[in-house]
Amino acid sequence: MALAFTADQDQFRDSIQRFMTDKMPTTEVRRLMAATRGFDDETWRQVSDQLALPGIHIPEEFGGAGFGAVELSIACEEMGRGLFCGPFFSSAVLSAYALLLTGDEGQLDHWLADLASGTRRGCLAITEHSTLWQEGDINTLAKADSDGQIRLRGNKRFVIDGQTADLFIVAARSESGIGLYLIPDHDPQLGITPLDTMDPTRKMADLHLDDVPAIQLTHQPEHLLQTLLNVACICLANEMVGGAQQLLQSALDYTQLRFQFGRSIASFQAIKHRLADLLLEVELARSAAYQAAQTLAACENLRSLSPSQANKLTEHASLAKAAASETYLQAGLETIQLHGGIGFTWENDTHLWFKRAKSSEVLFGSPAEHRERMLTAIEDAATTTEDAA
Amino acid sequence: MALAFTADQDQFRDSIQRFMTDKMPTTEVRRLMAATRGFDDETWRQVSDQLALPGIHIPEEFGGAGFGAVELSIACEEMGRGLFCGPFFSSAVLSAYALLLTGDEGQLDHWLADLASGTRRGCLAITEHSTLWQEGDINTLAKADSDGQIRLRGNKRFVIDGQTADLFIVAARSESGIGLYLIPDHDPQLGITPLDTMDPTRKMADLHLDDVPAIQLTHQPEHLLQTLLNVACICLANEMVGGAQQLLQSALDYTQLRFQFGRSIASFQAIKHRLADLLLEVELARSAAYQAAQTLAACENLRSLSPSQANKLTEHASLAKAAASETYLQAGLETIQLHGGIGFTWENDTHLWFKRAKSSEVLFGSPAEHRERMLTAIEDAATTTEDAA
Amino acid sequence: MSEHAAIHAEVTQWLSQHWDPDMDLLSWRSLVADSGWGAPNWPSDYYGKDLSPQQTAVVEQAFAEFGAVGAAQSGVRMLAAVTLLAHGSHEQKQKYLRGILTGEDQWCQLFSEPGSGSDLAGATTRADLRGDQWIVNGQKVWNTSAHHAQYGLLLARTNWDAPKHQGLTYFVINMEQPGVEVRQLAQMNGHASFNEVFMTDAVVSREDLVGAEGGGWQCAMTTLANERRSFDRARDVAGRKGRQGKIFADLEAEFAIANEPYTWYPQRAGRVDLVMPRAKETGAINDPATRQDIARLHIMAECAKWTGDRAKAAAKAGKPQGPEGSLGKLAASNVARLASRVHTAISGNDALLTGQTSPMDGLIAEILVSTPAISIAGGTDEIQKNIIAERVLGLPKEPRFDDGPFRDVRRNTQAPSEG
Amino acid sequence: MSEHAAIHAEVTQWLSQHWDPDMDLLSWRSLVADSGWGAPNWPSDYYGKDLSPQQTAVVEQAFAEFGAVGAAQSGVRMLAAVTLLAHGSHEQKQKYLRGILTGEDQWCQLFSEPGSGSDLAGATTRADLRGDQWIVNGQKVWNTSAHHAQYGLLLARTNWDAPKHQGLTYFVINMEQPGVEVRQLAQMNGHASFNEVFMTDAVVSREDLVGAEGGGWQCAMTTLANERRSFDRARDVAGRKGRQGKIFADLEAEFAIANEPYTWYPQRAGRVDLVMPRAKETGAINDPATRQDIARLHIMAECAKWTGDRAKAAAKAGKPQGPEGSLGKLAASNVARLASRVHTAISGNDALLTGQTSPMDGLIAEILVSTPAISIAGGTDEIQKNIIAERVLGLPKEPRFDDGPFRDVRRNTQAPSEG
Repeated sequence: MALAFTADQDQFRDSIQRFMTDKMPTTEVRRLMAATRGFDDETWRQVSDQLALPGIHIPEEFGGAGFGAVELSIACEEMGRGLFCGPFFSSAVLSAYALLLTGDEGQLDHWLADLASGTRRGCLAITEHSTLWQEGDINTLAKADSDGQIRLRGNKRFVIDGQTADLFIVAARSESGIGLYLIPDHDPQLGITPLDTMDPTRKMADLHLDDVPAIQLTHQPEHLLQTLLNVACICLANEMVGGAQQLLQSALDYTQLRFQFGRSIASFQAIKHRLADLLLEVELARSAAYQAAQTLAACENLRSLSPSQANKLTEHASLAKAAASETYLQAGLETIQLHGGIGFTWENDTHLWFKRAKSSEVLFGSPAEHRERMLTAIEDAATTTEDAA
Repeated sequence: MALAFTADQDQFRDSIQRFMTDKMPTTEVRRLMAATRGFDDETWRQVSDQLALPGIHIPEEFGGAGFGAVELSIACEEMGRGLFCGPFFSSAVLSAYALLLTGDEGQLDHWLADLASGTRRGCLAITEHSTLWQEGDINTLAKADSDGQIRLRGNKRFVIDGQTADLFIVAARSESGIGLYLIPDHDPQLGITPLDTMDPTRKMADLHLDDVPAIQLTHQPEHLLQTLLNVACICLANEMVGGAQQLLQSALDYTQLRFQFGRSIASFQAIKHRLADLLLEVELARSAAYQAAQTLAACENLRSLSPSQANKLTEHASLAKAAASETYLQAGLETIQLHGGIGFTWENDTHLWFKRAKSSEVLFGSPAEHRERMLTAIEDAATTTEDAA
Repeated sequence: MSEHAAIHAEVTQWLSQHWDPDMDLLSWRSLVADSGWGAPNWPSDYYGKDLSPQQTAVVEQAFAEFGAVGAAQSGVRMLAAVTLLAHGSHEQKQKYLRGILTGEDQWCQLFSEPGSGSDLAGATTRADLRGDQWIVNGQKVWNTSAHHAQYGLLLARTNWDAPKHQGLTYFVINMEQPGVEVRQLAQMNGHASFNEVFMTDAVVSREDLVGAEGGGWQCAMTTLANERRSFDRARDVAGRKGRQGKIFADLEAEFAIANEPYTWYPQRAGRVDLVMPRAKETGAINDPATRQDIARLHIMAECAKWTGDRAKAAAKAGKPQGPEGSLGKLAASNVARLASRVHTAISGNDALLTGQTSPMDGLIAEILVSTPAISIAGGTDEIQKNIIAERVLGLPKEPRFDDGPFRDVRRNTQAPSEG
Repeated sequence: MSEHAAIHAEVTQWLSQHWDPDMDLLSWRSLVADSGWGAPNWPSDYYGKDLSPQQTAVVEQAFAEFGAVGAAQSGVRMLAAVTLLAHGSHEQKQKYLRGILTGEDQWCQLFSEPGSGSDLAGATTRADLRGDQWIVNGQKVWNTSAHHAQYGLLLARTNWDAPKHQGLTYFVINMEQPGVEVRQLAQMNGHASFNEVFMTDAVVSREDLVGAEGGGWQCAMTTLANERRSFDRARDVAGRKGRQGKIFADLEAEFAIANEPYTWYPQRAGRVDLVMPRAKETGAINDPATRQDIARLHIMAECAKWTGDRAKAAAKAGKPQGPEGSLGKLAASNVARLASRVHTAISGNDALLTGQTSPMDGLIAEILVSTPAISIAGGTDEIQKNIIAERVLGLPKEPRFDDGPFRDVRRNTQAPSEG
């Protein structure tokens, strides 16, 4: 498996970096995080039209660029580095993969193209209580009413960009088990409660579904929710690595600029060694995130994964999520500490990444939960191979 | 609760320190650890006669000095600092407390005095599989044979000084539950297998009991095994703190003596900060060990502990054991590292303490097991108080 | 009857004649200040009675037993008084001490600068003598209650050719003048406990130079040495809350203002007290991995507490202070850091919530965004470790790169250009 | 037919004429050495054929395909050859290179000293010219296979007035002389992989000074730069084990001796491979807290492996090396340290056992007493972090206290007195 990027991929990364530097300085991040809407339509249009990012991993037949998980993870990493404020993760990552996994031809033609072009912004509503998307946790019900219209009833929590999305994909339970359902637009029966969180750069909302009419997405592949969780964790891990890198860089810049006792504080050995330790942390987490993206890219058909593919994907997704979470948090704490008092002020930018690190740490499950999930996947893989033997 | 030592206690500590410096230099430790017997009779006689340490905590009526758990813990700390090789822990701590908890007047008169004077050396055999001395783990059976002689049948593991003791106290199961039984001397039915371990300064043996005739110790107080485990953990914690202090001191001495790049390596800030962190570790563990000894000393009657006393004793014993284990190991690793290559050689003394740290870490249960045990005790205390309310 | 009993009787007698809880706080404290009972350990020339610390304790005891309010003492006021008594001129003592005891005047400390945090002696705020006035230019930061202070204790550089510690001078500056601008400084947790103070051609009269020109560092040391003590006083005041009478209402109002910057400090320390209740409430107490972390935290917190107890016990027994006395701040940082992790593990996603649906009304989230401050405020962990390594363990000091004339010392650029 | 094919054919032809697995190793290697095929990239004047690295690879390929044994190369021998080829005199090359290729001569490295470990250039072993001979006094340490070496690569101080790096000179010393005493150095894990070498008026002829007097540091750099490569060779040899014929018996015997010091290295690295099997065997796999530690270790080990893979992939793609290339050693220390903890948690009391009843015949215990070496050997973690901070992150270097004449540099006292 190639863990080096191609020249094209490096160029692709550079173009996103340039865009972020240009369009998403922290002044803009601060402006957007203070607004309830949380993103800028013009910027989103440019991300969609100039960079074509929302469709980067979507097959060309459905209006995407036809690249794969590696390119998507590069986009996530750079957006994490620059704290991109916009519905990329909710729409391009979560919603697009949800459709790819469950939509039939017609549904993909109809909806996926809109996500690829960025003209619609989807959100994915799965979490109710547990954050690991266990099927048993899904209590939202999908029932057909007298005139055959499917209606959803239940509550969803921590839906990313739920307050601004115009397309909702919801996991619900019916006689035929757990499936995904699509709500094409806002609806009087759909209650949306924006959440106040410590991380205003990533907007979230609770959904209250009171018999909301919905379209059933046709396919219910095996491992549906777990595959979606794996995709979410892999993309988030790459986003976190980008953020951790940014924190490390700002710690390096500041400690070399900051003079105390007649010398830059970066010349104090205790600080040098901690920065070396932090570099190691970040590079290790980076390897995990890159490897996980490669593993995802290697799954030619996510709808029918072999047991070994499914186990490996889960192992690497949870591994990357756990590693990146610990590293991002560590980077946040160290970078605040190395800034001293100024690092604890609102005007200093460090806390923007620190808070993203905290919210990413618990999103989609805690590091401890993912360590356990990873180990279980390893054990399952062992038993299945034993059975095979 | 007074966490400062009295002038008498400080003097007592000094006298032990002087004795250890004089009689237990590492040349002597190395001589004794290389021998199967593992201790020197003359030194043991002096510890018993000059310092009267084996009976320090034993009531005067039974030939002891009549002091308490605090004085005993001081002795343990200083022996840990100097890596004392001898049957103090097995006989004076474990066996004496076992008798104190279970012996009737006659039995105490007969046996405890011999332990107090050091003329007999007892050992305590409880562990079979689990290291937390759960009653359910005791499968050694005590049965009376046709002529009413009680006989013990089973296997015991990791019995400290089992190969040199001349008095054996064994936990066994009978119709009346778990009790302690005394084997007054070597016996053909008693098989003793010395163990080879990485820590030759603390000798251990497995016992094979093949219908060995034994005397039943009369009393079976509630929490018998758990109280014994608490005593063992508290004394071991104090021993470990002494060892950790010795390691810290040698790291401080060496790094200030050692010059590289024209400066003592103790002048490198990264090393200064790690030594500061290690000092913090050691002082925190010291507080835990001292507090636990105080808690033990505050139990006026170990045979009948109130539920709150029992819970507090367990909480502090396990807390101290977990804290001291982690600290001692950390001190060992850091001290080897700060010595560089020489610290990994056999001729350098650091590994003697490092190996004692490793063996102490797992003896009587791992840090993780004791963290769990501590938390359970805290919860039990809470529920009992709620019941009371 | 013993001397102490005599003092106790005299004070009680005086109180029974003058104490009236329905007086307003200022009038009462004016009485107290002029009586000398407000600061009996101070010289009798300056609102005191030349009493010893022991005798002073008797007076305070008498006030407490009588339930009467004493002189205003909390906060930076006391630091100003102690410093002026030690280094101030006769005129300065006469001019400022009474307003300190009556509580009329609020004071603030103007030491730290953006460019000199850990390195206080590296201050680059400059004071230049023009005729009869010192003209002050520069910026200070981390100034608690500067936004409602009448006077500031200012450390400024008056000599750029002397080594850093010898070029500093200590002034009393009037905060209510056009040259002084105070801005509140918001923190990442949304609170604003501190201020920035910008001085642009601010004016200090020659009479307000404290101690000797170039002797500012010694004065500052006196101020800092008394910092902790002053906060203990603040707690005493808190102890008197809830009594009836206008005077107590005034007192509570005063205390509320004085305490406002510190409401988030418990969260900064990690709120270990909330761990078990939250763990039971959320059911996290049943997760074996989380239990290990909870246990680790409990162990660390208990050990830190007992280490402090050992230090107190040793002091009480009149023993020389051991290392245990110097480790509290570092231990507190570790406890808070771990507590923040444990609270996150316990509350999961909910830990992020700050709105109505949030656990404990956003308190958990406030812990997570406040704990990073504890290892920085009042001396970073790095400085603490230097101090422990050098003063407690006796390890070699860091090599110096900042001796010699201050103008040649490399430093941060945000300081104003040198003259 | 291409040039490479031609070389391949020529070598194969030569081998088919001379190769005989029933020869003894030394005779065969003498043939190989004299033929020039033993070190084809060396100059033709010195047992080589002036071939390029690519061409040399073809030769080695041909030897491998033919299943023939090549020249002796493993261990310090190669370091000696590379250094002599780069800095040695014509006479030195003629005298030593053949014995290196035939394997007659064992070599050892005499650089580190008790007083200069991390600080190699601080060596205080002295060499003084008396008439035609250099008289050497001092002690070296960490000398692998010095106990059966004929020659040593010696770094000694010949000028005490020059700065530390300029006062060193590089020699070839004959180990088989009365002035040289070699003692095996036992480690805390019971193995003895290294030696101490004591030199008392040991003699080195003027002809055996390598490079220039005072130029020892440059020569030593050449030696160290090739250290890693030589161990790769050692592994090649291992690859040829298990074939029939006297020559392979000799080869295995040679390799067994060469490899003896390294048998505990896998345990030093923590034996992550044994964690899951042991956890299942003991049932520790069912303990949720232990599972967290096992998972942490798996994550760290996988990330370290993948980080190495990234470095290789980048190199393969011809990209400039990123930080990922410099972190392997530090990562390995962390992995080994954690692995030791996890093995302890898994095996509990049994982890201590070393006798018959011990798990895996004492292997687990050997892990616990061997892992402390990995963060020290071949450059301590502290040195690694300095290198990463200064060379990878570009942070300021440590201030120097050891420039100026070496005799004035503060250093350890166990060194011999200066002349």
